[in-house]
Formats: sequence, C-alpha cells, structure tokens
Amino acid sequence: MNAPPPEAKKDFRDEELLASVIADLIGDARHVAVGNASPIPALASLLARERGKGTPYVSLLGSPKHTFFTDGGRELFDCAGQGRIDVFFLSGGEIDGEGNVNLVSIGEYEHPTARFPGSFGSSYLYYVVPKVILFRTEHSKRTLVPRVSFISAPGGSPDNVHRTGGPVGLITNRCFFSFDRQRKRFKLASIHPGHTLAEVIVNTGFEFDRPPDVPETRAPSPETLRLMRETVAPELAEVYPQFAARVFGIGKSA
Amino acid sequence: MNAPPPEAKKDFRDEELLASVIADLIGDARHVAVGNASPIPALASLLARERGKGTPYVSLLGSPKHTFFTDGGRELFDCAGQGRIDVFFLSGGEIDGEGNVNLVSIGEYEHPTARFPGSFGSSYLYYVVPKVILFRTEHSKRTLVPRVSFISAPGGSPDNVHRTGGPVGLITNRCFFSFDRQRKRFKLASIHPGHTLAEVIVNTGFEFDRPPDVPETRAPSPETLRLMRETVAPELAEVYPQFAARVFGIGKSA
Amino acid sequence: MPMIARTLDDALSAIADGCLLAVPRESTGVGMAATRALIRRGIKRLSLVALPTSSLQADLLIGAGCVETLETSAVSLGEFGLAPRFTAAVMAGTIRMKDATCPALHAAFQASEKGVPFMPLRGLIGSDVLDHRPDWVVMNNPFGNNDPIVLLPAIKPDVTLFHAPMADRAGNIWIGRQRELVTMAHASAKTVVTVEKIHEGNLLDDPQLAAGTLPGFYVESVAVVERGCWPLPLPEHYPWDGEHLKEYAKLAATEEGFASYLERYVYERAAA
Amino acid sequence: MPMIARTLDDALSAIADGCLLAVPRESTGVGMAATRALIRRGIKRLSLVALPTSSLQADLLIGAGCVETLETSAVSLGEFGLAPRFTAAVMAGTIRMKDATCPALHAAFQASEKGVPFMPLRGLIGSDVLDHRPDWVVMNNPFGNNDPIVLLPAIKPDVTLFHAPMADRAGNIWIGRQRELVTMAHASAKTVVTVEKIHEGNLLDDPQLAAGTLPGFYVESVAVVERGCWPLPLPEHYPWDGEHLKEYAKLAATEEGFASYLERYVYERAAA
Repeated sequence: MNAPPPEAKKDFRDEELLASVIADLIGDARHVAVGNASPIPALASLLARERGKGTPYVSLLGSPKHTFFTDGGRELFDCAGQGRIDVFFLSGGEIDGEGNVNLVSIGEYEHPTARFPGSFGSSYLYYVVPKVILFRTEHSKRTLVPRVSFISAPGGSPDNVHRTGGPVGLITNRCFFSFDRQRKRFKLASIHPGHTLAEVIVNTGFEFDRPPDVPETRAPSPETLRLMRETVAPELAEVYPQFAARVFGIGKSA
Repeated sequence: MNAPPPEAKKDFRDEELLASVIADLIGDARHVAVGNASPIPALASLLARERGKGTPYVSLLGSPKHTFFTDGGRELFDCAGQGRIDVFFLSGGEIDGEGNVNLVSIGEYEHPTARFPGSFGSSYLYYVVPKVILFRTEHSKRTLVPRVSFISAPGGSPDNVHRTGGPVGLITNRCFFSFDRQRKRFKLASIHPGHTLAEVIVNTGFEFDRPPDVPETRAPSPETLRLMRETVAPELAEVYPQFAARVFGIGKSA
Repeated sequence: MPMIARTLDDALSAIADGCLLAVPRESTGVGMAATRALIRRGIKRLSLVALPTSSLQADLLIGAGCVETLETSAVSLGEFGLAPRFTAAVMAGTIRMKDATCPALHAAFQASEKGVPFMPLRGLIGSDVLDHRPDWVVMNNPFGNNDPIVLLPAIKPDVTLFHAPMADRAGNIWIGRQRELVTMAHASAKTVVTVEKIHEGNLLDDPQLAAGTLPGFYVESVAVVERGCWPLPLPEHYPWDGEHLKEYAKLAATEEGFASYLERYVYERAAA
Repeated sequence: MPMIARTLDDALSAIADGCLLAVPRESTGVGMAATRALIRRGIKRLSLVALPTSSLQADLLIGAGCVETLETSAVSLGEFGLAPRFTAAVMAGTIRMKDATCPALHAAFQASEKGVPFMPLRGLIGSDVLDHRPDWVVMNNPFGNNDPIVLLPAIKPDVTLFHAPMADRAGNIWIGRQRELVTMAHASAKTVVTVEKIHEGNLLDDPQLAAGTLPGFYVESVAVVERGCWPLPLPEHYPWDGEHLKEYAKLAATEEGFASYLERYVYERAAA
C-alpha cells in the first residue's frame, strides 16, 4: 500500500529499507541482542524498541553502555540458554540453501583456500535463540552457495536434537528470503525496490522456493523513516558513529 | 620431651592442647579452611599460620574479614575442587570406625529418631580436601559408633572413585586417633594428659587399632602456649569473642 | 521491566502457592520481612530450595505450614541450636525432605543458569545423600576410565526471593560479592527482591557499583523494606539480632510457643 | 602470596616455553605490553587459548612464531579486517588450530574452575566445529529421552595472563565486571597480571571494590605497566588506538611488513 510505484525514485536509503524489514521481523520480542559490528541490525533493533515504547530490550554487544551484562563474557550465552534472548543476527562467509552458515574456512579444513575469523558463538546461539535473522549484504554466488565448505552452525537439526532456535530468514542487499524450518529451504519472500527476480536468481548459488508473483519489499513508511532519522539515528551514533554519519549525516560537523 | 610428668598439674587448658595437636597435623599446608562455629580448629589454624610466618593461608568461613572469597558461596567448593584447599575440619552427629560421618539423622531416614541439620558440604569436601581433620569434643558411645545411621560422607572409597582427600585423624576431648586410609580404620595415636586408655576404650563405640604402649598426647610447648595466648588469641577474638573470653580471658572487660 | 512495588505485598504477588521458591543462605541476604508477609498471606505448598542452607527462614515457613518439600544441605539456627520446627517436621514426616550437599545445590543452579540439563560433581559416591536422591544419576566419566561421577539435574526455580542493600529505579540490584544471588536470579524464571533503600542514579553507570550489580533485566519486582533481613544479618549493614534468635529458639521448641511467636512477630503487622 | 614484581620480565617468569597460556578477549583487558615482552624473550611452542576470541595479541604471537596450537572461537582485527598473520598461518598449516565456539570455551574453563572433568553444552550437534574436535564427546542426556548432548573436557591452563585497572600490595586485582577473568584465574594453575597502577589499601576491605576483585590468593605475580593494553582498549580507561591498528593491519599483510612492525614496536624497547 505504501510501496512506491515501480521505478519511482526511492526516498530512502538501502540501509533504511533493510532496517525496516528487520524491525518488522523482530515483531513482539522481549529481548534482541545484536553482535559486534552490526550497524544495520542495531538500527533495526533500536527502531523496534522505539516503536514498542521500550520493548524489546536491546543489547548491543561490544558497547558496555548498551548492554546490562555484569557477569562476564559468558552472560550473553547463559542468557540465551535461559531462553532470555529472542532475536539474534548471524552472518557468514558462506550461507547455503539449508540455512547452514560458515564462519571458518573454504576448502579442506586442514588446508583451506580461505580462512575467516572463526565461528564465534554461532555454533550455540543458532540453536537456542528462537529468531535468528541471517544477514549478508553481499548477495552473490560467492556468499550464497549450494553447500557451505564448513558448517559453523547448521540451519536445521534432527527432531531429537534440542533446538529451540534457528533461522527465520535471510536478508541481503537484493531481497529477503524467509526460511521454512520444516522444509529446510529458503523461499523468496520479497525483492527490494530497484532489484529484479532475474538478478536474484543469477546471483544466488542455492535453490530456493518462490511464489508465482514475488512481491516487492515494502518500503519504509514515512513514519518509520521519520523515527529512524530523528530519534533512532542519534542514539545509534553513540555506538556506530561512522555508520550514522555516512547514512544519516549525523555528527558530520563534529 | 616437653610432656609434663603423669599426674602433674596441667599448665594449659584442654582447648589449648587440642589446638596444639591440630596445628601439628596441619603441617606445611598452603591453605586451611575452617567451617563456621569451629573455634578450636580456628585457633589451631591461626597458630599454624603464626608459626609459619603467614603460611598457611587461613580462611575462617562465616567471617567476611577472614575469607578472601568474592565469587559467592560456591567459591569455597570450587576452590577445593581446584585442589586449593589442603586442610578442612569436619564433625558429625555420629562418626564410625571407618571414618564415615553422619550429619543427617539417626534411625530410618524416612522416620528418624533424631535429626541433625544436614550434610552441609561434607559429601563433597571429604573427597577433595587432602587432609580432613575430624573433630568431636564429645567422646562417647553416642557419638563414636560402630556404624553411622546415615553416611553424609564416607571415610573411604573404592580405588576407582575419584578421591584426592579424606580423613587424617579424629581428635576428641580424650584422645587423638590417626586414620589409616588403606585399612580404613582408626588407630589410637595418643591419649590426652589426665585421660586413660580404659576410659577411651569404654567410651568408644567402634573398634580401633592401638600400639602396645599408647603415648600421651604431647602437651603444648611453652613457646606454643605463649604464641597462642599473646598473639593468636587476640586475632581469634575478632571472630570468636565468646570463646576467646572464656578460654583466654580476652575482652572480658570490654 | 521490573516493577518498583508500592507495597511489599504487591512485590510478592509473583510468589504463588505451590511454586518452587529459591532462597539464599543466612549470611547472604534473606528476605525475612518478605517471609513474614508470605506467612501472613497464608502461602501454601511451597517447594522451598535453600542455596545451600537455611536457618530461621525455613524454620518459620515450615512451622507455619507453608512448606511441602524442602531441598537444602542443612537447616540450623547455628549457635542458637537446632532449627526446632524443621527438626519436628522431619521427625513427624510432615515435609518431604530432599537432603543435598552445598556444592551440589550450587552446581544445579548453575546448570539452570547455563541452560544445560545437568552438571557433574565429584564426591557423593558412597554417601547416603546420593542413595536418597533418585533424581541424581551416576555415570561413567567418558573422559576417564572406569571413573564414576554424579550428574545433578538443573534446579529451575519459579521465583528467587532475597534481600539486598539497594536497588535503583531501573530495578538493578546491588548485591556486592554475594554472587550466588546472581546465579539464583539467572536460574529462576522470576526474581523478587526487597532492599534497604533506593539508590538514585543507575547502578550500571558506575563501574565500581556495576561490578556488584544484578541487572534489572532479571528482576520481576522490588520493594523497599528497611532492615528486611531482621533478625538475620545483612552483611556489612547489620548483624544478627542474637537476643531475638535466642527468644525464637526458646519459643519454637514447642508448637504452642511457636504459635505465640507467630502471633507476636508475624501476624502483628506493626512488628513486621 | 603474589609477587609484586619489580620488572615486567620478572612478573612473566611463570610463563614458560610450551605452556598452556590463557588470554582474554580484546574488550576484557589484554596484556599487550606483556605480550611484546614475551616475544622479545623469544617464547616458543605456546598452546594459546583465547577466551573466547582474540585479535592483535594472537596475531602478533602467531606472526612472531611463538604459537604451536591455538584454541579459540575467532581471531580478527574487527573493523580493521582479518587478522593477517593468523590467516596466513592457518592457510600455511604452521599452527594447529582447535576451532571452538564462545560458550564452549566459557564452559570448559568453568569445568576446570569447578574441578569437574567436563561440562555439557547445548548446540554444536551437526556442526563441523564438533566434527573437528575429537576431544569433545556426544552422549545421551540421561535426564532426557534420545537426547544427544555434547560434553566438553575441562581446560586447565598453566598460566592466565591479563591486564587490569589496578592491584593492591596484597596482589588483589580489581577486575570490575570482567568476570571471565575470575573464572580464568580459578581455572589456571597460575595467574600473571599487569595493572595500570597500585591501589593503596586493601581492595577486599571496601565492599564496593571487593565485589569486583580477584583475590590475590589466585595470583602468582603482578607488574605495573601503564597503558598495558595498548593499542587495545582497557574498558572504561582508554579506547582502541585505531590509527595504530590500521597501521598494523597494513604492515602485517606481508611477512616483510610484519617483520618491520616487530622491529619498530616490539623489539624496540622504548616503544613497549
């Protein structure tokens, strides 16, 4: 309804669109935790909190000011194990069509052809956080692959494996895929304004489901844009000053 | 050598004798922990520390001033599990000849005829503290029994059970028994001045080994008595004021 | 977000009949005013778990008929003797007792804190404590060789209740070095706290205070009750009331005496 | 009793070639001055375990040839990119890598802290992290039904090394809310600490400071090194030195550049 007509000039930035989609996904969560170096998920989470008048509680890891943790580095994971983190974000050097993420290496594990930093907390959090939102701005056959070289954390597990969490979807710079946990497959849910189905198909290395007509990703409403720009962006600037300056022009004169 | 001749008038109090025996048992430990409401073991531990010029480290539980713990109630047990507590003291409503201690109840567990407070940490610490000194001032057939009604913690364990600790001896108001872990039996090591073998035998409910000639418990040396009275007792008074007043006359005028 | 309750009873509304209620040992900050309020309310069928021991609090709740099951390592009045109502109830068989040992309770709370179904613990093997706990399991340590070890299932309380020196208006609680309170809150679905006073300003904003703070994130409700541990101590604030505990020990030795204690010190609101 | 060392090298004497050395993540207080001193000393064959991640510290030690085995969940320079010497060493196969995940490392240190041989952890099943860890075991949860769970063996470091805001003369260390440092010290045979300054008076005597204090009981040696984390941050004291890290990332991209970095910033004592 609010979507601009096709080919209309966008009155929002890509980052704002992605944050808006993510904020909708967060829904009525009580606690969202955002990993280090994740400005768009952080923007989305603060937007969700603003809309929810303080709910969800948002923890921005790496920012002592925006986390309540006082029990050391384990508290995040203990908190997730207690069922007290509802939404988390993961990315991956590679992500495949079953929702497996690879944060370790490409090629043989003992003789890799590329090495990433490592799995961080993914091999645990992916299992115990109900809504994990996969996030990879680079949408290419290099990143979205048929099968990851190394599974840092699998997209799904057999029924008898304790699993209270997993992927709800994957957002890229081109589109949003929802994830069907039963079928262990992504489904193309919407294509971002300015992008095309053909472009998504040719740049995706894994197979995915799609409806006969793929909707366009809903653009952020004027009210959402206003909230993001006027209220959320200044808060975000305390944690991500460079991002806030680039996207929102905040603090540029400072 | 320093023992007074038999029947000589004692120039020390019973508490001083027991503390002196315990201090010798503590030996070259690095860390002695003393449970709540244990003034004689506390006196002995502080005496050992004074003799060792600061070694062992002495933790008097229940006294925030005399414990270093900052990680909550679990730290004592974690510390023991790390092998960082060398000596601890245990008592029991009942103690039997195999070194089993009962801190729970007498009679059938579901329908006891007597109930004690409970096992506290004994069911763990007895296994992991190398030197556990059993301590029961009331030496009678009621307390030293053939077989405890309830094993809060056993004196010994099968070889394949992880056990780095256990009893080294039992001190009472009448005598000191050493404990032989291989034979799982007590041996009468010495009888306190003023007490007799016949008296020990008639008041002990369990069987024990004894040498042909049982020595008298070595009386505290004048130097030990001086240290206890002049240096240790004032320190002890901060934690056990009533005991220090009764035994050493400290703070009576306060 | 935690509720800073207007009354103690409001703060305690999360503690329902029949719940699994966790309380700390006597030297850590026992919510005694809250305990008296629960007895006045007539709370029933509690499964009480005292980490790792209890004194007056368990004895009062048991004597007043509020407790169905008790899990702890010991109940005693310390230098004031045995806990008379606890002792009488165990001997009469009117409460179900789950005898434990201190580190087992600490570990079982940590299991819940970490979201794992169990924790291993050394010791215990060959004890009657283990023999009377069908809910504990002995397995072979897979990293050892014929090496039996006990596994303790996680304890997941419905509510943890304690008393602390202060809270701020965001519901952050300063607990100092009494860190089992943090583990208890993490392990429990809800945490209810009484405090001596409200700290103006956010406890998490001061690095020194933050180090000893339980975040309000884990807290359900807070009420201000001065001397909320009385007659038990609040570390570094006030000691035991020895005279009162002596009186309690004497009165609670008989059912009649205990009833008169309740009348005088619990039901009489002014004394709460 | 801890030694308050006269020199940094004296304090580091407990860290021997071939030892299992534990270090904290970059935001917790990394002993960077100590790390440079160890490289200058020519330390070799370290088994390094970073709880749960590392950045410049692991990269420097690896580049300087000090590391034989590395266990961690990730090594990266964060916003300054991949850790170049780590990446090169893994690809060249010159270090043995034990890839983990953050909570597994926390749990394995807690196992050592508690004196148990292992800790259970959810997650992991079906991952290649688990597949490449023959030292981790999958068993059936005895409290469940056909419910596999991973057991992690305890990690028992020979030495833990970190930097903290202050120590007192008894060797007590103020660590604030960086509580993994406490667990690391408990889990390790020895703990070596560098601090910004000496606090006059005993940290344990002040209830507020005590809440954030690691007791000297666990500490082997302490040395005062101002800005001991540089160019990494010390929380609430100083931030990253971004310019320096940018320079490092650029230089360390090649072996030659890394050698010149070492020459300029590590072997040149004035810069330490």
